[in-house]
Amino acid sequence: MNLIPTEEEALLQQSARKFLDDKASVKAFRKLRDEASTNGFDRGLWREMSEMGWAGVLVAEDSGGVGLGHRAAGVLAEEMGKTLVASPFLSSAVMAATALGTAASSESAALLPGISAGEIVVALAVDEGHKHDPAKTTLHAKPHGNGFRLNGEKSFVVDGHVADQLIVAARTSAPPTGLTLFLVDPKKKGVEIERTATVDGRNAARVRFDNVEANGDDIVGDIDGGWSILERALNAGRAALSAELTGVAAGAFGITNQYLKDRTQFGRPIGAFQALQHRAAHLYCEIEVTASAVANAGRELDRDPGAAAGAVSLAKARAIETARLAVSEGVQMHGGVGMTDEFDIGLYMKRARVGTEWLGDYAFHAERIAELRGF
Amino acid sequence: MNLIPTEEEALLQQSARKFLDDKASVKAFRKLRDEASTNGFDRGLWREMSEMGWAGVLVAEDSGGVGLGHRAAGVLAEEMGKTLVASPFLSSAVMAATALGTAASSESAALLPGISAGEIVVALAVDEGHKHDPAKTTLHAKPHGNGFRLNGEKSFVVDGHVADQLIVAARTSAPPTGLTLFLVDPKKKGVEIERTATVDGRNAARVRFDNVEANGDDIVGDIDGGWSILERALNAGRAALSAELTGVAAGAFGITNQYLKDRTQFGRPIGAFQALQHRAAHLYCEIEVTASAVANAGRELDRDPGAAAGAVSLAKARAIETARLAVSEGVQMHGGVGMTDEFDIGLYMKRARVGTEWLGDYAFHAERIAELRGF
Amino acid sequence: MARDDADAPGGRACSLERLGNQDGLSRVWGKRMSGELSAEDFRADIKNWLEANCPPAMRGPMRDEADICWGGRNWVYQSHEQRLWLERMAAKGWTAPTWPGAYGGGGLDRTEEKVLREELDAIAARSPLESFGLWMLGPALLQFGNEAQKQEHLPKIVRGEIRWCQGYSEPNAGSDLANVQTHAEDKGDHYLVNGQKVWTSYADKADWIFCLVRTDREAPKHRGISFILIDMTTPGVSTRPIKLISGKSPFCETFFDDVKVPKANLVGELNRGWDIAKYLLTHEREMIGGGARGLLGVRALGEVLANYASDEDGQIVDPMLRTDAKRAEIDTWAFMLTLERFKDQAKAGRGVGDASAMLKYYGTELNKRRYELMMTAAGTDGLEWEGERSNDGALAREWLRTKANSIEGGTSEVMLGIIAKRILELPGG
Amino acid sequence: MARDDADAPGGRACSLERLGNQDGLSRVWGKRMSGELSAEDFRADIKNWLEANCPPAMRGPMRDEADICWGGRNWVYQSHEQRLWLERMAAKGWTAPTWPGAYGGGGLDRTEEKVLREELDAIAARSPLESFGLWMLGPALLQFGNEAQKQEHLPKIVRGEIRWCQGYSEPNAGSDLANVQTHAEDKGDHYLVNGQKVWTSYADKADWIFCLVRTDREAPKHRGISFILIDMTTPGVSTRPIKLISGKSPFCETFFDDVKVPKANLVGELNRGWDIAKYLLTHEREMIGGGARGLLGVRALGEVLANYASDEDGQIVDPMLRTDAKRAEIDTWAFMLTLERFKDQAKAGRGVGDASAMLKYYGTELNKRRYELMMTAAGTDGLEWEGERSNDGALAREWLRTKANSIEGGTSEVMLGIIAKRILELPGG
Repeated sequence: MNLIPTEEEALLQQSARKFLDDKASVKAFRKLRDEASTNGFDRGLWREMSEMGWAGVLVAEDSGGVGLGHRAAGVLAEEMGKTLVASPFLSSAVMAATALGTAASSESAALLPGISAGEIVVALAVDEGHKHDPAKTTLHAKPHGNGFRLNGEKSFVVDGHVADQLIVAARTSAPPTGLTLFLVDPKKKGVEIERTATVDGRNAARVRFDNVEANGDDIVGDIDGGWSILERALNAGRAALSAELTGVAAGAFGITNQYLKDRTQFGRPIGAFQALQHRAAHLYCEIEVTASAVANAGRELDRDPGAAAGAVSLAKARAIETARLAVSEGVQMHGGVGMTDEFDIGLYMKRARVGTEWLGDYAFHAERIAELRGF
Repeated sequence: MNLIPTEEEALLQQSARKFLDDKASVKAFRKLRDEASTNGFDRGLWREMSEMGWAGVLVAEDSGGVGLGHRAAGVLAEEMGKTLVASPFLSSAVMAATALGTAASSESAALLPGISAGEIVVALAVDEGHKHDPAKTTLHAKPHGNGFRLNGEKSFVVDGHVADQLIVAARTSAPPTGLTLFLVDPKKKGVEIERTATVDGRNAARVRFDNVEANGDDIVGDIDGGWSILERALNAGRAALSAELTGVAAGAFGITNQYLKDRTQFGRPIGAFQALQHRAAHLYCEIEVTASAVANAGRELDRDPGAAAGAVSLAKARAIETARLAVSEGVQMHGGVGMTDEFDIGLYMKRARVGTEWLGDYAFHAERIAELRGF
Repeated sequence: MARDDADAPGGRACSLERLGNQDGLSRVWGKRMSGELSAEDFRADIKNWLEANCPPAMRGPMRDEADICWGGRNWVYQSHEQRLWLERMAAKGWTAPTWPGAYGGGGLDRTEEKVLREELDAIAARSPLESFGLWMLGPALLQFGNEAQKQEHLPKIVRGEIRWCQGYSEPNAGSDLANVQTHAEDKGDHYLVNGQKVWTSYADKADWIFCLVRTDREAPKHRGISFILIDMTTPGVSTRPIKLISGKSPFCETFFDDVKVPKANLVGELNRGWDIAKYLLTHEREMIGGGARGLLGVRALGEVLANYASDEDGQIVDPMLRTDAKRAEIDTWAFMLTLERFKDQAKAGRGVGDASAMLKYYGTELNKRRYELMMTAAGTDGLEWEGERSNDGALAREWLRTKANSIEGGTSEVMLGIIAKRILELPGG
Repeated sequence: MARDDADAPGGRACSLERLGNQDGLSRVWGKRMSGELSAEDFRADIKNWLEANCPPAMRGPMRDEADICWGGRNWVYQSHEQRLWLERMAAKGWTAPTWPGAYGGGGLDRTEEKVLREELDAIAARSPLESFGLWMLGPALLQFGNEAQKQEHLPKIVRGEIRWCQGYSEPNAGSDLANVQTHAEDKGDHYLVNGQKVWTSYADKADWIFCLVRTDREAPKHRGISFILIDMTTPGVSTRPIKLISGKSPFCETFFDDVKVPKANLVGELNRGWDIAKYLLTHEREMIGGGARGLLGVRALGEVLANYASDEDGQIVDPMLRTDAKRAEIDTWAFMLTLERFKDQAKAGRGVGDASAMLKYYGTELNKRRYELMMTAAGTDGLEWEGERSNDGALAREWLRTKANSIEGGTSEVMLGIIAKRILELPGG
């Protein structure tokens, strides 16, 4: 497994960086936040990103995508993380596209061109309660007539408030794996969506299902066969989110390292103080070590997505801790101004916090690794 | 609860320090170690310490002791820790004396004058296997004729190889608390003692019991009533060991702080480098915070020994982590010479390691606290 | 931010005040002999007085910042009871229990003050008044002010009539506080002040500000600073709130543009303001370090864990969170004992001194750790930023607020430097 | 200690050698085109050769240091097979697979070397030879030596005939290595060397030493140092072992008392020895950082945990130990991937350069953490220092040995400084 970027990935990275610096700097995100955009992202920007193929990075070419794979998705996510770009990339282009592509039914496949064109947003409704734990899904789909009725509540459905379709994980047989995925139009009767503003200036929805009707055509994959599709989609999302968090860490570290050079106290740049130097150097090491785990997760998903769970959890666990350290050190090293809304470092701290919880926290992924390793 | 030293304690501390600097410096310990003393301590020194009342610090005056209490025992242990004094203080004067004093039978009480005179050494045989966990005691005493027969094996019996008497925790009824304590003469038939040299230049014994006979007079306390006596004795030992570890941390920190001032590299004392300054300052804080917990444990034991378990576990947990940090930083800051046997810092590291395991490690005490706190 | 500490939620501010007066330095202003009045009588008197005078609405913990009474010219009392409680306590001098009666204080000694505190706690009485006047300026004036200044300012602080703020930090004087550039030019009968302060807490609501200003530009930087008092209504004073990452604005930038300040407003000696600053910084550090305890009151780690992360028996379900919680609990308990120990030391007449840097450093870092665990326990619920369910993101905003703990009042790095140099006596770089 | 790395248990030394040759810097000495011989043929040839030539006794992991073959004039082979294995491998040049055949090396390119390594691993073949000559001096001579020096020294290193040690550190030149004071005075046809080295690993067993010596006392300290080779049998050279906290003595003090060294023994330019030192330090850091991986082989964390701390299903019983083990396992895995990544980078022709400081820092600190966990798992069993049961305190001694990881070869503090200044480009203090 080669862990350094291919030539193609290096070019992708460079072009993404250039585009984002032009169109999606932290300033652009700040503007979006200050305008309290109800979308939570810039539809025009997302269209442009999609035109470059980003929304189709995991969609096969015959479904309108570019099919570059998970490592490439990670490269994009990392660059987006660096300037805190808000978009439905993770929810729709990574997770929903993976679920629909894995299911490979005609109904599912029909949505892929729209996703990769950035024309429709599809969101995954998995979490219930306040911690990510798909095995504990209780929202249930019970047979009713020729179809099903869904009842229950989902939380933290990222981009759920703007989604054109929801992929809903429902309990249809015994825990943990007895799940079925349903495609649900959020405008359907019985679906109630509550937008919640989150600390990072974005949104996640709570979605309540009250006798929502679904039929066989709405099933993504097979009845009771949702678990493996869901795992694929979640692992794709976790790997990309790990990459984004690594970008968040690198972005936070970048502005902090610059601040260390610019800010003067006691007659010299604060970056000349050895205690700060050593902490900055340690942080650099953590980011580098995490970058390896993130690259590896993408490679493993591209190689064999069914065998990549450990590598993905490793990336997410490392990315969480690294981002946390980067933003904590970033705020502390900025001193007072780090606490002001005017400086960007706080925005990184907020996004890191959301990325920490979303799709499984450190303990969740550490436990998965321990189980895989047999201790 | 007043956490600063009383006038009496301050005087005790000063006189102990003076005595130990004269007679029991690290140099003296090193000599003992290099001579591979089979006792593991200096009997003459122990006699002198006993004459000053140290061996009787927890023994009531009518049993020949001075009865100063647990906080005072902690003051002595801390001072001993600073120069790595080897003695049966913890095993005999703290733990055995507490067990025998708590049991308060005439047979038990008969040993107390000898203990407080430093004439006899009594050791506690509790551990089995490689981790401290009295609730899992399996060595058993089964009724036989008018008495009992003991079968099983004890490990890490500190000072067991020189003990005149052993107090043995034996299973006589259901776990966890169904224990009885027996006083066993190690010369008895069926007792086999194996001295093991430990990393800190001291000793602990493995003791095997093969149909060792005991009778009612040998019982310390009551049949099946050993648990609460044992807990008292162990808590007394844990508190004193915490104090010793705090002394070890302070001693290691003291020589390290001096080294930071003396050692020159790059044209200035290494203690002028800010990264080392901040780490030294952090270590100072940890030692101070631990000292509070240690003082509190002694006070709580003096106030109500039956209600002091949480305070004692707090002291042990904090002392373990603090000593570990102090010796790790100490060796690292000494650089290469810190790895040589010639410098003292390694001796502190070794003793800290033993103190970490003995009478319960961090996880053991943290769990006790969590249970007491109800989480 | 490097110097301020006012953006405190209710319980914390409450605790600041408490610790500030109880620990303080080892100065005892009240000289009353404990023999004058027996301890039991004293306690009974207080108990009776409180029973009669503390309105029921002023009992029970503060729910949020809005419950804090800051006083001042423009104060709008939250309720009739709030006003009544302040007036009654102020009349006894018990808003500043240990200050001399001559300046409106309670004139209590430390033992009596402790009894008062215990009885207030016993009925869960709210603090009648919080202020920088009580915490900072009062102690400074008692130590360094002249008689006229004490007479003029202390009674108004005790009664909550004047609200003070602190003008220490500047854009280029954060950790390097002695680098203050705000200039006070000697104009004969007055100083002409020009410059800018930052992290002036609640300056937009304060009546007066105490300031460090440069009065000698030629002297070594610590020797050209003076401590002066400025009425915020003086022409040329303006303020602008600073929005924080928590979304709140408890701090301001404060600008001085040709502000005329009477010479009588100089506290202590000209060019010796740094002595006062150092005195107050030590004082402040003890209060902030102790603040970790106050925060425990507002939002207990155990409570959050119990709500979000525990099974029916109260055991934390996630083993990793439980492990981390154990460690935090152990360090918190040991830190609280350390606060106790230093209180005992102060009571014994030995000051806390530079060890206050340790309390400040350790307490604030610990508090940040605790809030990280709370956020982990709360999971995605803790990410909400608006709306009723999350009380407008209260936990997230508190969590963000804790990040300032290790910056305001002197950064952790400054504290470690103080410990290294003054306690460990390590050589200068 | 600040510079040496020889006191390595078998597997670690083995891994050092492996990483040293495989990672190295991005220099490829072997120029053979991969097209010359198809990869499959090459692999088959090696497989057959190994099958025929690797004695069965030389397969399977080394059990302890005694199994390592260091070679040299005074080497006493542990067994006939050990001698045979070395001679056969040396004859192929495969003790130094990538060195040019002209100097006795294997002349393999990196791809071929990888195949060789894989096939050696496949039969668990022991390393036939470990030495500072292979790890350090050889690469230095290939880069900086003249033709005569290469011809003279490299073949003897390949064949294990001469055992080298390293003379870098001095009592006052640890982290500040450029402060070396051992002096080489120009005496026309020779240098007269006087001074003292410390942390010369196995100097009491070595035949030759490569040394940093001062040849110009007036120049700036980095510009007056030269790199010379000294035969340890020269009159005036003496050694004294240093006893470590682990109870072992792998290092010596080495004294030079009017030692005459021929001028031909100067490597590279006079007064430019620091360039060679820097080159080797980077090289060494990569090896030591990578050493964390080798140690995994000798004493796997998982194995110790399984032996001491796990229930029948293999789950670690203590929840806190399990939490800490998870964290260590996560960081170890990620670090190993980082080693892979830098290997890939080196293979791609981009050097590792200053990032080797990161590998060294991170790997050694991690290894210390891992051994702390092993000691916790082993409990009181891990405290034993003598006797058969504990294999004479093997775990405790290894644990103590790891404490040197973050000191030898440049302390963690030096590594962090390198990262801060050279990678992050933070300003000088």
